Amino acid sequence: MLEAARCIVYRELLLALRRRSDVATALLFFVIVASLFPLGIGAEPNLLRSIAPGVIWVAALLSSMLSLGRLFAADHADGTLEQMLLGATPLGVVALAKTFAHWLVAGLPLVAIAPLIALQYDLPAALYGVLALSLALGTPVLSMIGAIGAALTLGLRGGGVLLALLVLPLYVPVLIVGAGAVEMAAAGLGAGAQLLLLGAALVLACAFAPWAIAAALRISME
Amino acid sequence: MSEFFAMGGYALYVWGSYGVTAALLALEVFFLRKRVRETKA
Amino acid sequence: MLEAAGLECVRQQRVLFAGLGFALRNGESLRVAGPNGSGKTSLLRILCGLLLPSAGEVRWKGAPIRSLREDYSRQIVYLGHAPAVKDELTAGENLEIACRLAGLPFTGDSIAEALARFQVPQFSFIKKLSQGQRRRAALARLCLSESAPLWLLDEPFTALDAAGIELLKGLIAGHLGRGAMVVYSTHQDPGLAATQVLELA
Amino acid sequence: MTASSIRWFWYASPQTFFPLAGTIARWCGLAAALLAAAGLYVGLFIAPTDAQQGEAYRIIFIHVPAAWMSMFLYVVMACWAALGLAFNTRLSGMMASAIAPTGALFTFIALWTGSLWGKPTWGTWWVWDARLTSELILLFLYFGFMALQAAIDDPRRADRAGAVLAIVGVVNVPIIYYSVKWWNTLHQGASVSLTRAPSMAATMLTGMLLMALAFWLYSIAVTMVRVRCIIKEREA
Repeated sequence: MLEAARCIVYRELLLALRRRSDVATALLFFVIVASLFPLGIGAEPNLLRSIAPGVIWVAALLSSMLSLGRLFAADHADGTLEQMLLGATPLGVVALAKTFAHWLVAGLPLVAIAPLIALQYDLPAALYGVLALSLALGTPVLSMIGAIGAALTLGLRGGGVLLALLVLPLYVPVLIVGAGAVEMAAAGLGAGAQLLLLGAALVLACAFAPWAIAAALRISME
Repeated sequence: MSEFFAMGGYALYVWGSYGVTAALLALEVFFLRKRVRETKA
Repeated sequence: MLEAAGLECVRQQRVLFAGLGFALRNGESLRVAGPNGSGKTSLLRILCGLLLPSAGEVRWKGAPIRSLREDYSRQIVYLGHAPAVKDELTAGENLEIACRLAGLPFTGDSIAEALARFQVPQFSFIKKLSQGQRRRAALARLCLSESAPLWLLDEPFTALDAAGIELLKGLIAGHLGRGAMVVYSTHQDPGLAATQVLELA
Repeated sequence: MTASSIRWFWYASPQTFFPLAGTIARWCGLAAALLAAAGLYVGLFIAPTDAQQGEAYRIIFIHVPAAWMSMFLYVVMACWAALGLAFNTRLSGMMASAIAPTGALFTFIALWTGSLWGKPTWGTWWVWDARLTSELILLFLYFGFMALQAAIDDPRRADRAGAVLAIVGVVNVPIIYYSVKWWNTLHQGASVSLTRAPSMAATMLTGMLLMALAFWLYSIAVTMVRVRCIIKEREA
């Protein structure tokens, strides 16, 4: 079971390595979106500091959702997804492994680069830790919920917009609690509760999402 | 009778809500009837 | 022992086939024949569990495959129309990953030997190969799946040259000799005697 | 199959359910009209004027029942969806897609009346109140469900894909509500939210319950008629 999961993650990383440009686009999108807001709202430091958590989280959410389209589409097109459905390991494990690999490529880089964006928004350095931690806990949940949407909209016309319509309402709780964590820390109240909630969301997603992704894949591959 | 329709000065909001709700429900029934006629044909 | 009883398949509100049944024992092969669009692919997808029939059931060794899930898919090899190989990987990497996911035992040189038999260069990227070579890279998996008791092959003979067809016939005959079962679909007769033939209108 | 299970699945086949749906639709439609008339009469004529909000509070007789229905219909839709996935019965999938438009309509009505109620009471058309915001997100969930079903041609796949989305959605509805409720207290403070409904005089409560019952029967009637259309379209 674990061996197959490791093989899938190894395969995804190998493919990502061979298509380095895709990894870079998700990251660049995140940086560009985050840099647009000051241009739109103005560079007044106090204002930027107050909107920073929300903006960084929304930008992270959008860029991780953007790269979801590629999660299953490429394998669906060349027939390898069928072989994964007929593999020796339960489909839930395959789905979780693929989503974890997607998170490594699309989610983790966001966590790494978020403090850089926070610098741009003049966020106090003390908050970098909470920001990175909240993103580290939140982006896997976003990937898992997004993977359900990606599996449901496999091979449909207008998949990108439809995927966003399906998945964004489900992202709302993660966004609220994630951005709230940084705001609470900024207000000096400590973000413990919010980070625990994000942890709970992560556990809930790990327990529930694989079933939903597997069911959605079986339905889409019919 | 007229002060009933005035709704204590909130006529716009009260009748705005009731009117639009009635209109929307009627609209749904209308489109449904149209769909029934289409499936019969 | 693969049994199908009362299989019915409806695609886009059109009944492709209904009440279809057969029983296949060890060492037997079943050829599914019929013109394009007669439901050959749908039948094979039902047999391997990818597609749910609208009626009827497929049983493997007496148990319905819907409840067996991985236990059943571990024992079969399904090759569909798509060659199931990734363009950015080399033929060797593709084969190794496919065997690992399907839980089939393999060694370094068994992969090399399988690719050599199908004349597919082991270390070149799939995207550099021709359509025929891609097809053979996918079929090379059959050399490594001798332990799988059931092969389900959808139009395996298409886009193959004469040598490829002979090689594939040899592999199928060899696998049947080992007491396994093979179900394959073709739209023209490949000149291979099948113990049972299922004609789809 | 024992005798009882045969009868249980007897109505699961769309053909046999078709005439039954017709009779249910007629009776529920009639009852809904009567109850609505009674509810409106109580709400508009008998219920006393509210001390603080004057006549504006009468919008509650539409807003609260519509909000209840929007959540209730989503849960019912998810139940039909789950049944459809578990038993692979075609009718359950049809019922789920028949409910969605009515559910979305009631969600929109709840939002519309909510904002019309907010204007006289708090001076703004849109109030970022916890319940109104989660109604808005519920509307997106409904549109997501309908858009997914519209994007898939094969009816069977559309039903089952919609079912998975509805189940994932129904798990998220309470989570969304409570996260929005927490978010509301974080930013707004409780003062602006609609939670302080006026004190519930007996007639107000009966008015609201009558309207809720009327909306419920109306939804059943409309869903039955729509499911008959779907059966005809798919099984023709």
